[in-house]
Amino acid sequence: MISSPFPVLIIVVPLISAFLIVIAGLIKKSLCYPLMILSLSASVLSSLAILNDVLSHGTVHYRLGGWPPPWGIEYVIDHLNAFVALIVSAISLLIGISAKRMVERDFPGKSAYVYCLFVLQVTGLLGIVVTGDVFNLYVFLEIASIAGYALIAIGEDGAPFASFNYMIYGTIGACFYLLGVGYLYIVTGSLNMADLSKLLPGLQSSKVVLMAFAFLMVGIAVKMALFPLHVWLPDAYTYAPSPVSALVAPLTTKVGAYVMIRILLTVFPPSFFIETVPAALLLRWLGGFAVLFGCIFALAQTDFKRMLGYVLIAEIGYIALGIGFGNRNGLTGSILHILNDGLMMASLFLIVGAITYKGGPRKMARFTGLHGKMPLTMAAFVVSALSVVGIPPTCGFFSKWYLVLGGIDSKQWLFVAVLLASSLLNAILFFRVIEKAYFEPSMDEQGVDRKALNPTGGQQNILSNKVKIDEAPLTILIPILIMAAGVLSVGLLSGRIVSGIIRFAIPAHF
Amino acid sequence: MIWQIDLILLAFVLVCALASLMVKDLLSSAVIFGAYSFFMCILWAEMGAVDVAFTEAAVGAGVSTIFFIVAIVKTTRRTKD
Amino acid sequence: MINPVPPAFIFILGAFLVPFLKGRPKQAYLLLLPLLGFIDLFLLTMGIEWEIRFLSYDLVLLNVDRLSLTMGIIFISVGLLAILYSLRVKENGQHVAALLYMGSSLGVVFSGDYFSLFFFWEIMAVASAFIIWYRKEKPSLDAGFRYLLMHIIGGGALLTGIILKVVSTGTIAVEPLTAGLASTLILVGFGLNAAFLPLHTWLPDAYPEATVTGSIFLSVFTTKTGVYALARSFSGNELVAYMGGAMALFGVIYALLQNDTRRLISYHIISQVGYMAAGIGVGTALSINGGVAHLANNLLYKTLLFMGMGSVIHMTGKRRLTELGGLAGKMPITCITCVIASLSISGAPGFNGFVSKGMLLSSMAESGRPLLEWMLRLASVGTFLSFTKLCYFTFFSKNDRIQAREAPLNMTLPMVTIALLCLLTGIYPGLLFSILPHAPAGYHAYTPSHIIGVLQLFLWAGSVFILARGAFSPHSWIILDFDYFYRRGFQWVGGFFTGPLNEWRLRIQSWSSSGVNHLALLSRNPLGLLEMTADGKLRAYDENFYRKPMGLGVLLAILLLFLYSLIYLISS
Amino acid sequence: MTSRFDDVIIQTVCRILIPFIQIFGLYVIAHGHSSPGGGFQGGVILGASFILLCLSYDIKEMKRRLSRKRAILFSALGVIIYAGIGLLCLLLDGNYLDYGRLHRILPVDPVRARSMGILGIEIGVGMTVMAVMVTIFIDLASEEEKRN
Amino acid sequence: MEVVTSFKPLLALSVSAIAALLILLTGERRRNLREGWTFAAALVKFFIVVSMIPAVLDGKVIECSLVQLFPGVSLQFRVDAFGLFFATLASFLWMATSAYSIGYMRGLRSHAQTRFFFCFAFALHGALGIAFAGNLFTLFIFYEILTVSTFPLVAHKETGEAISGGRKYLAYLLSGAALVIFSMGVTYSLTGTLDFKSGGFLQGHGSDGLLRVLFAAFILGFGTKAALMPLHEWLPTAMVAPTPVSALLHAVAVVKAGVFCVLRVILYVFGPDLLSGLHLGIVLASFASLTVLLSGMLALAQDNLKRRLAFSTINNLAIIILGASLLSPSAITGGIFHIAAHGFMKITLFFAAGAIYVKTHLEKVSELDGIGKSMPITMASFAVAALGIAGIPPMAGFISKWYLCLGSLEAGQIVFLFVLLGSALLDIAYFGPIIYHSFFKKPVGRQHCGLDEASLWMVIPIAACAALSILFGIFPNAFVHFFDIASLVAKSALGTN
Amino acid sequence: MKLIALIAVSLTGAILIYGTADMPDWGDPGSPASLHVSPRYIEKSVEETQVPNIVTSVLADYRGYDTLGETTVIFTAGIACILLIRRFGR
Amino acid sequence: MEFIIGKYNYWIYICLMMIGFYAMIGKRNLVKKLIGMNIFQTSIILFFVSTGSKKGATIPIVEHGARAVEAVRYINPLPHVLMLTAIVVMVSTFGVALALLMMIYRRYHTLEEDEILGFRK
Repeated sequence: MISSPFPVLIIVVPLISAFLIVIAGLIKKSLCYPLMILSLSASVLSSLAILNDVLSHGTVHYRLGGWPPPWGIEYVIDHLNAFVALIVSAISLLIGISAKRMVERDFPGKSAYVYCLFVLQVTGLLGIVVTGDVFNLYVFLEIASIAGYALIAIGEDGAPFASFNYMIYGTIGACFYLLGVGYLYIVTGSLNMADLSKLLPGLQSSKVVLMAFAFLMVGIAVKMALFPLHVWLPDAYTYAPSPVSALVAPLTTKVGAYVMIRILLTVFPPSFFIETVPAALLLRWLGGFAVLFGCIFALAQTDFKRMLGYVLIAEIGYIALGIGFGNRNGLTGSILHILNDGLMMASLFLIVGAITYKGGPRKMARFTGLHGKMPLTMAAFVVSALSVVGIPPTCGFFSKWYLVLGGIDSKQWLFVAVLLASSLLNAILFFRVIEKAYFEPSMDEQGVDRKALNPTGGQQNILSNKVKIDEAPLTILIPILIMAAGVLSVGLLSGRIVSGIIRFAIPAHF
Repeated sequence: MIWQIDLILLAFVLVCALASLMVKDLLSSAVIFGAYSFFMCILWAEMGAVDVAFTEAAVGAGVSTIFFIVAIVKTTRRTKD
Repeated sequence: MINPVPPAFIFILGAFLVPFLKGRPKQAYLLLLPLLGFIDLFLLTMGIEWEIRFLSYDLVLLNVDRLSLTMGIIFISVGLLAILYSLRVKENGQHVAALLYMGSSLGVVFSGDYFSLFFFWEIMAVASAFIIWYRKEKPSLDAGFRYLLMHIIGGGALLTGIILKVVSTGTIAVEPLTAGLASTLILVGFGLNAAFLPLHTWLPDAYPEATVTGSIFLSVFTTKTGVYALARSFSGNELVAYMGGAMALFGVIYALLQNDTRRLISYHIISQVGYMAAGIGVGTALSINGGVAHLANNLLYKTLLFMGMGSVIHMTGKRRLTELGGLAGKMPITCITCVIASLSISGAPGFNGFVSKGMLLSSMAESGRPLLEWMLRLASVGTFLSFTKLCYFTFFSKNDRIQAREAPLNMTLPMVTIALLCLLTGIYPGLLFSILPHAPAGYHAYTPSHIIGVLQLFLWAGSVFILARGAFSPHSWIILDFDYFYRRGFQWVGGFFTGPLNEWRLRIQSWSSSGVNHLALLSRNPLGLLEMTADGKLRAYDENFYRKPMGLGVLLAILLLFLYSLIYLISS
Repeated sequence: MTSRFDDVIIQTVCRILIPFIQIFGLYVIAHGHSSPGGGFQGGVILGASFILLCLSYDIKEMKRRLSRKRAILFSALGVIIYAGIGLLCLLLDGNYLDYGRLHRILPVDPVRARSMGILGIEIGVGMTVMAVMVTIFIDLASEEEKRN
Repeated sequence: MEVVTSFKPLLALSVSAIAALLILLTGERRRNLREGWTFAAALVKFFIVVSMIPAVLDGKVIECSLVQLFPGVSLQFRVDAFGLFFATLASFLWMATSAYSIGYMRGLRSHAQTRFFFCFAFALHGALGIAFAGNLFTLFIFYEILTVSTFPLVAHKETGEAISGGRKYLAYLLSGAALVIFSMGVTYSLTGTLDFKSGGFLQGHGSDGLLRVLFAAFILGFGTKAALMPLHEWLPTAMVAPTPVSALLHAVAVVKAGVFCVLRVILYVFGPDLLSGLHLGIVLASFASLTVLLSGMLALAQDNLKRRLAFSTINNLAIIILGASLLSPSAITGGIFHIAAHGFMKITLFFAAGAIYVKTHLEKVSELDGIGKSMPITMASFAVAALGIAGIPPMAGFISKWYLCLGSLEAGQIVFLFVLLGSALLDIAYFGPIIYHSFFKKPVGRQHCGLDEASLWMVIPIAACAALSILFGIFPNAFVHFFDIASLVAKSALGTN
Repeated sequence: MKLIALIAVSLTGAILIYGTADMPDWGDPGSPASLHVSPRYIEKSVEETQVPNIVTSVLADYRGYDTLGETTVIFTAGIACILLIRRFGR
Repeated sequence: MEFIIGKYNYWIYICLMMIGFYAMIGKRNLVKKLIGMNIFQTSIILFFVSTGSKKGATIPIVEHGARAVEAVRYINPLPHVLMLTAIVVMVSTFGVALALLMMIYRRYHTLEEDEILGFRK
């Protein structure tokens, strides 16, 4: 059976180019970056093509090695897959573009390896997303994880320890997942998701299936940093180099969330996690706590990047909450939030990257007057921040809206309240920063006449012995702006996205 | 597959695992861990998983023990527990 | 053919041109306006004109009948005189306010529906308040403010009544009203302007505080529109009739007690309005005629009195009877005109007051209300007494310390004119009768019995005054009026608003602010609560404090696994 | 392991042994079809032979045989071979990694072509594993002693 | 009802967004051009909005649907009478405000003017979006845009006080917005639609208890913006903003938008029938009356001029809500008309306060003695507007007062009539002293040397707004048919045509 | 910590052991794992791939893609080690 | 008894896993933690291999020339394949972990977690 090669190209092109990058790095370093960009663009295009296929013809199957499903590995790309794959590849392309200057300045000799691991990380994440085989998923999970450990560890001072920490948790998570797969295998004999979903309904009462479910849930929860298993996240993402945290932070957790949705909806019968076992209930509670916990801890932070880490935990909480509502709107919210949060977080992390790239501060207390120095970056920051807060028409609002709808539909008033309260907490979080950046003159200008404060930037030659901060180079700035524009336009197009894609991604009987 | 042998091997494995954790010297710990891998490998061979056993022998008992020892030599043998 | 416009427009629109003129042209312009008004009045034809559609209502801006025409003529003519009198005033604002005031009262007079009536009514209130304020002194500012508040309250009552009427009857045309909540409220509204008894306090409070020229305008329009409105809607209302009687008496009694000249006259306004109200309340053709005639006369002599007192104040700067005296020689014209006015108001034969009072009294008698009749007669005695007092202590008693000259021509001229008019109408009542709303069916003013009766009264009262002059000599007492309670009420309420209420607000505000501040503080480090040290201070956030050994996380993972499995195994 | 084991016996034994070990490794790779073993195990054995070289001589000797660059190149090439074969199948109108399609360029029938394909990828795996093992070892071992 | 599809609403909306961007790009260096953008955008916007009036008066509805946001709800602009009313007002007053703020900002040599004008244009964008929103969701989007874009305006001074005022503003409004999200969610899950419909679309959905809670949530949510009494605290605090902002905040955009939203909820979401069926109108009316009276009383106690105006605003907003919650045709008409009437009058008042501040840096009522001498036009306009607020004819306030009173009787609730009258009295009580002190009291310790008006940029808008508030009192249908539109709204909401 | 660890570990162990109750017995030829997918590998391996070592045929052909991933993992680890430990440019 | 004989393999895997866990939780030394992690991983491999075992079957290499191949005669090869991959993943992780340990040691000169945390404070 010959089918369109796009599903596999999503993975294989970056995979091969990752190897080529290393070779290129041995020959001529300047080749690495274009190679990376080319491969990432190729996978974006393939994801687009796939999405198009899926939209026009329904689920796309691709048999690797030509073997029929339960025996060979199969790529099953439905709306959910295609959607998440596009998100992952597109965001990583943008981050990839922005990585150039940062990587080449911070890791001059190692850039080829960083790019290689970068591409491998993306490949791993994409592999997780497109596959239809539970074990294949594990393999790609590990590719992504190992690349992630390494990339995080090359960050600043505390990074290796944070990375080691992450590795311990990550391994536990992956192993739990593997155990879950093993438990499923022992009662069904199959590793194919579609096959499993056919076999599992008859086995729902088996203790093994229950244990498998528990293992899977905990394993994925670790990977997606769901409270209380998020412990690794703040350190890891704080100390990672900027482009890495911009890539890893938004995407890894989102892909984890995707896996959870996939397992809950496709592999197990959806009624399983809602009715048979109280998984939805647990997810709700954990999600609710994650939201509050993340927000409160984020409030306590002084370091902007670390704060983003905790915000990320809260965002994961949203997704879990949405899944936990166990109805169409809640799931729609969760899936939409994968996209939205990916965009927002990537943008925010990249903005931190841009600021630190220019020698700017990471402590929020020293953000004063940044808006004059990096007007466009800060404008993008405002947009993304508003999106996290959930101000329409930015995209963050829409996913929150679906989540609230989901909560209302399932009459979970407490969690609706949590959702609403969290957006207030987020508002405090981000408006605090906005205030600093926009309404307080910067440290070195406080003595200078207010009139000299030129809001459009450009001509500020204030005497200062510090690093002169101005707009980041275009390779960083443009992705930031694109993402900010994305945050806005995705918000407005969310209707299309939901009715065109996400609607089909959720089983019909919801 | 003889369950008596199986059981003995399992016991060995358990003992090695515990020992490698209890020893207060990392180098010995690494060596015992190599032994653990070795017993594991025999166990798998006994269970009929020859390929896995082969791999474990090459990797677990072999290369990774070497890595381990190298790493410990390059860092420290000291441990408090 | 020039179509007539509502006279109100001439004045209201005309008012806005005043600030752009200066000097002589302005004076000419000011005099031109009432003349235009006259021309306009003569062009008017009876009936309803200027019916315009405003929102969902048909407004009648020009409802011309004999009554309104009478009022129009009276208002414009007195207005002309008042303008003449105040021609020297330099401040544009005062002219503007006066013209607006005049215009709006004319508007009230000619409006044929309650909507436009109310419309002009309110403008009148505000414009008159400005006239009071223009004296620019603390007492007048406050009094003006009180005046405005009272009128807003009255306006509110009126509005309520009107709206109730509109809702219940569906029409807004001005028409006689019968009993009911709506009419009561409208009555209260009109009554406030007409200085009905407990609502009269604004009048003696504010009028004496207005500017010299301003008080003339004030005396002309506000109360008279009230009376006019009563005549339109409440003629033949017993309550109004007896209220009128009571007012007549009350005003006189309080007037007798006053020391301030203009305050004295102000109380007399109440009293005189009482006469008119009584006339209207009785509601026969004669009594209404009497009321309106009295209105016209009253306007004349009251204006004259205010002018006289105004020129006294203007020339001497003094306003209390205790400080005045002996001006007869120094200001002869003023003195004579004032005496004429006093006689008129007292209803001496030959003066116009005699005619209208006579009409009123005989209408009372005819309709069989002896009580009312006697109330009015008694008031009449009081009037005579009080004006004797006024004239005596202003012009004839001895006072050597006072320096004065005669008032300027533009002041004396209208005074003389009005004095002549008083005499004229007194002597030829037909002149008056020709403009009355109802055809004067065979009423003769100068019947012997009437003349004798009046003279008897005067004689008696005069002897009382001579005998007990000491008792009437002015004192600088504080005289308690209802006013006291209102002011106290206002003070208390205002004090409550600015005091305790605001304090509550501040307290609530400070709670909320401190709440927000605490939240802000807490939001800076919500975990500070957890790390609160023994001395209760929030510690700065320290991320290392929260970096637990990784074993804890693993423990959490395994515990979560345990929990999950436990729950699943149990629940399935 | 910068210090030298100046032990002639060990060095000699190793020098003799290492080629055999390497041949065995190649055998394991090639014979994975019909006996336990395959690219991975073979690769590890090959890698171990180099590690043995290092242990018996020193790391420079090893680097002389298999320099870092070359190791990296090998590791990348190995995976490229693997993925490339897959891609080749794709280019030959098959699915990815559908070795059966290789019969179009190989003079064999599809089933046989599968076997050949497997061999090809085993070689790739072996290369990568060997190179990576060596790389990791070199990196771990060439870490300088504690400074300051 | 005839529906016309047109891009005009979108055009009108985008004008200010584009203007905002142009302002940002033009920046500080070419100030004249920057302010030119503001002004031009205001003009263009106004004419676009006005051009829609004839069609709407004919009973047509102009629609412009963009993208579907989720099933049953799209980003939709739908210009009905009510929306057009608010849009006309907002765009009209934007012209005045933009002229004025040029004078104000330059007069004070303020910093960060680009940010100011940018946010200003954006706030108008939000306000117009609210006006044209065809459904609750679109409305909420622009509601939030408005909230956020006003925050920099409130905190414009960058002092501690200003920033904390801004914080408070945000805290209140975002909490309110959270409630709105909640109630919107409930509405959607009950009905599956959020499109406004004259007479409401919630009838027949959900239990009575739920609907009551829902209504409370809606009112509390939007009520924060409309500064309904227990939620009003932010408004006096937000007075630290520059005066054009306060004017914008109080007269044009923000609080009016809140009231507009409340009215939308009352008339187009719940609908009069449902509300009276649930006896909710009377409850809301009672709350509103409480606000009316209390805020009036509190205004009396304020010495800071702008704060007094702020309380007056609270008072008037509550009056509008009171009108709508009475659910009788005249009351609704009056309430809606009062949106415009109050808009013109209150903006005059704020402009005057700002002009005084620019010239003399005085902010307290007690310091204004005799200022009428030096700034006669400003203070005359102030007096006109203040009297208009109290409902004195011929100012526009009278028309609304009349209809509100009428409406309260139509609803059979005479109590509220007294509330309205009481509030008028209070209005006089707190504005009267300002008027007569400023005109007639002699200044203490300060010499006013003759005429000293602010720049023409400020005086002209002030005088124009004052003149308009008289004009709309005499000709309520002048130019833009405010009254006709208002009564059209009432009619359609009550289903009488 | 150690005590808690011990307790947690034994509790979890206990529940896991309890969870094994429904598993097919060790070495049961009738277990689903032996019946569902694997028979084809065993029966068709030689026929389809000409590889007698079923593990190899499954590893490299039926599930060859997993092995590609596995090799990539190895490669990743190698690159990771280089990136982490190797010092450049000194 | 039947139960024990039938399941003991799984139990041992659980024991190993718990030992690994205990090491990860209770041991402060990072190397010990790493060993614990490895034991944990091998226990999973043990589990998988156990699932593939089949009584009375032989290793999954088809005898040369065998005609009809019966599935019952050979051990299930799939878990072995999976575990080969898992072992590779394990060793890769292990390699990276060692690299990380060396980096950590380079920075802190200790591998005791509490000392590192104390150092950071």
